[in-house]
Amino acid sequence: MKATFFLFFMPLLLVAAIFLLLSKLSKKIKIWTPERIMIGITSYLVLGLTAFLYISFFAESKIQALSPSEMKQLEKKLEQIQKYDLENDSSYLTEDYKKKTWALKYEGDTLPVIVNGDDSGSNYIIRMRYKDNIDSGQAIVTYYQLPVIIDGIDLSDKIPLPNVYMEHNELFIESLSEQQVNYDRIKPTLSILDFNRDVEQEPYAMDYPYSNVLIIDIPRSTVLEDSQGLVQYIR
Amino acid sequence: MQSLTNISLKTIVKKQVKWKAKLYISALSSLVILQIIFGILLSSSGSTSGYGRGNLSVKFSIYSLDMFLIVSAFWAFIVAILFTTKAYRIDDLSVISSRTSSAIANIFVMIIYSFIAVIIMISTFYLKVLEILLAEKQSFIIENLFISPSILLLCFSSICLFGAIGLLLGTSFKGPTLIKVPIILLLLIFISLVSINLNSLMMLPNLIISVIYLFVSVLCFCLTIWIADKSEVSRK
Amino acid sequence: MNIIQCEDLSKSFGRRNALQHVTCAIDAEKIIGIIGRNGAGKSTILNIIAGYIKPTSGSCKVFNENPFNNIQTAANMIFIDDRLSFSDYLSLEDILKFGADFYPNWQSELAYRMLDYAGLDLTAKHQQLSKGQLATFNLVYGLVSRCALTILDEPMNGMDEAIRTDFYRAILKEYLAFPRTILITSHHLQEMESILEEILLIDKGSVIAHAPLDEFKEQLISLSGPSDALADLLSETEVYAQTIMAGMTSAIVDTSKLFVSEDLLRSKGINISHLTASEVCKYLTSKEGSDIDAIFD
Amino acid sequence: MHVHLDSTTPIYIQIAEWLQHEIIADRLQANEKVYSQYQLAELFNINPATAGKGLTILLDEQLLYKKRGLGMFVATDAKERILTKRKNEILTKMAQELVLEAKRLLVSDDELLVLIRKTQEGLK
Repeated sequence: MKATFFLFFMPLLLVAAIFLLLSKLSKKIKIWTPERIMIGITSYLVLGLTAFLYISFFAESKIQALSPSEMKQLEKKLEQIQKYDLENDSSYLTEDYKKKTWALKYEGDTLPVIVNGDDSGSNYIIRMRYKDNIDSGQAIVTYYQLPVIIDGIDLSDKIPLPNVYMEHNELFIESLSEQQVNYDRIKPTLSILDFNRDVEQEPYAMDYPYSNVLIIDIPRSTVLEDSQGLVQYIR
Repeated sequence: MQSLTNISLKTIVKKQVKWKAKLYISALSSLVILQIIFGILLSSSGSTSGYGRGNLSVKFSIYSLDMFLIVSAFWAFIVAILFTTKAYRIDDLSVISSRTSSAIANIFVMIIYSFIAVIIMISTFYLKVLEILLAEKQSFIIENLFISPSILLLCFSSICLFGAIGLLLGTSFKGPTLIKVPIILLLLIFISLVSINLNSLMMLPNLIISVIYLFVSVLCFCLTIWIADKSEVSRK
Repeated sequence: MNIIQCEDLSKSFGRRNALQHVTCAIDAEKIIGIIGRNGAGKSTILNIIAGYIKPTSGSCKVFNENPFNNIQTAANMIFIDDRLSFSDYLSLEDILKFGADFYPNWQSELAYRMLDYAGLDLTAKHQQLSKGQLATFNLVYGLVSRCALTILDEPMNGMDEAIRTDFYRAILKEYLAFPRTILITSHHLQEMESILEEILLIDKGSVIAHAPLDEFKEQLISLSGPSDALADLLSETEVYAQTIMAGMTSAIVDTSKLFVSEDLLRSKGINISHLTASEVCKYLTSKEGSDIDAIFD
Repeated sequence: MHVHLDSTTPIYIQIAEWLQHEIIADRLQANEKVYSQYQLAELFNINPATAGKGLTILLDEQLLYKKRGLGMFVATDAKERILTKRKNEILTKMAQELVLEAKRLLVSDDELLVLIRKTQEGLK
């Protein structure tokens, strides 16, 4: 749609605008001598240069886009993580990724887990792990945020945390309502070209499933009741 | 008998370029205004792309050079056609000139103006960036502040190409019918060929695209001179 | 030396023949009046000489070269008519600088003096001038460029009487100061007659006459006298026009075909009078038997 | 003096006549340099070629003579020759016209002679 718009509608609009403008300009000729126009254009260019200098000196953007080589590295790392996960090895979840911990209390030996979410909680990877040094009747839920890179931007901080709580002796995991994040990207290239080339080249956006991981640590005595089948065991 | 003045084509073209570059300047001021209207005021962003990821939806507003280039290219096309219209052509007759010298001078002016148009384009781009920066302090990402030379060359060659097509079209309209028809057909074939192969064209590296554009521009320029050489003056 | 040489020159626009088999040669450094009715082909031949249009057939040589789209012709030729135009951005003063930059023989000082004399405001824009002012400015532009071939197409159009006389004198003085070939067309042959050396009369796309002014004028002669005395005489020569009124006939006849001495005519009571150049033009170009009186008969 | 453009007399003849007039009136002395064709052109606002033609007439009649590179000069006997010529040509021509006109007006020969006498006396 966008391409059609650009190719057909914009030219017409442009042509009309340019003609209108040129005819208007030729009538106002008395004020606008070539010298004055030249001064006008030069000052406009100087203005642009000033803007450029201002941006390059004073505007350190807080958000940095990752370079392709950095992305490659990250990708490798995430692939490894996937491997660990498949082998049910939790050792990849280091302190670096830890975002939040919930300590929850429950009664009895069973802990039903209910995941609420708009699309049945598929936002999260939920893993269960037995731990020896936990008192019975206590569960520790830890949220790990692995890197989320979209279009070279690390969005790990922007992903909303789930809501984890106990009610009626059941563990509820709820994802928060959808969150919208807007970014203005300054990209001094031609996006028509980039867009077309991206179709065949490897995707720039890294959409990786293993990024939001919830670990439920429970004592060995407890049985985790998972009626939705979303929770997997992990060492 | 007094001796006749001997003036080379080169001298005349130089003088014509000098005066035309100055006298056609309103074309450039129109570009500035167009860039401000279309680039800064009208467009919120060049393009947007959205990603949904679970309960996070990300919207990227991408500010690229596209809009600025499209405006410049169309501007070049129309300005080039205007250069070949009656008002400008008749002005040429008031001084030493031939249609050939006028056509060559127009081509040079078009090339100079294309170059300035690129600078105006960049200038507008940075002004736009500044505007975003002042408006949205938090959420903007500068991927790269410097425009790569290959992109600059591509912009220049695109503007040049549109200008060249405009000049060729405008000149062939005034040329002999015998030439007019095939040239317009040729242009149509060229445009349709390009639009069919647009995708594969865009896959080429910037530099190659630029070279192709410049090559076609030069071809158009040569045809323009050739037609101008054969054209009569029509003052109707 | 001929600076313009046309041989069998024809030009047609579509089906209309603007020029038909014109052969003529124009000498250097003469002031030549190109006379013809509207649509006779004056502009066409001037446009060919200026190199603006291409003849359909035949050849035209200006300065021994084909003028069409020729930069050498352009460098030595200036074509002044009421369609001369300049960029909207140029004031008259700028235009003078503009011209000076191109024409090597440009007379800047003279241009300023002439414009001052004509009372033109140098800061004015060309397209803001009135018709007469425009013509004045264009003529000045054409004169001070001092091109070897100066073509003035209706240069005095719209000028008022007083300034017209001044500028004919200006043309003559500029010509004396810097002899060049000047081709002038005008509807007012009468007032420019004295400065012309030759006349080139064009009618219906052909050159009818090309002669020094005096010879041209002597081509035709007006005879008037008693009808019976003239009748015999007229039957022997070519008569261009004739009016009979109350037994008196006056007729315009071709001088070259009149083989009777003036004395003899006078003794028969026939009066001989010379014609003005514009009268000669009128009779040479009028159609057979065409007469405004005929319409009212 | 002005050249009368509307007059039916050709301009170059008017120029020649004017020069003769100047010689008769002693404004141009014998052996004096005459105006060049360019001076005449400027003086009378006429084409120099036309002026040249006027000079050529006088040259042909040997009223003027040419000095190479210096211009034209009045012949020594120019004035007398002009006067004689005028008597011969112009007066004859005028007399011719006078007689013709008299004929048209049905004036008898005697009446005409009386008229001439009278005019002569009146001018004295």
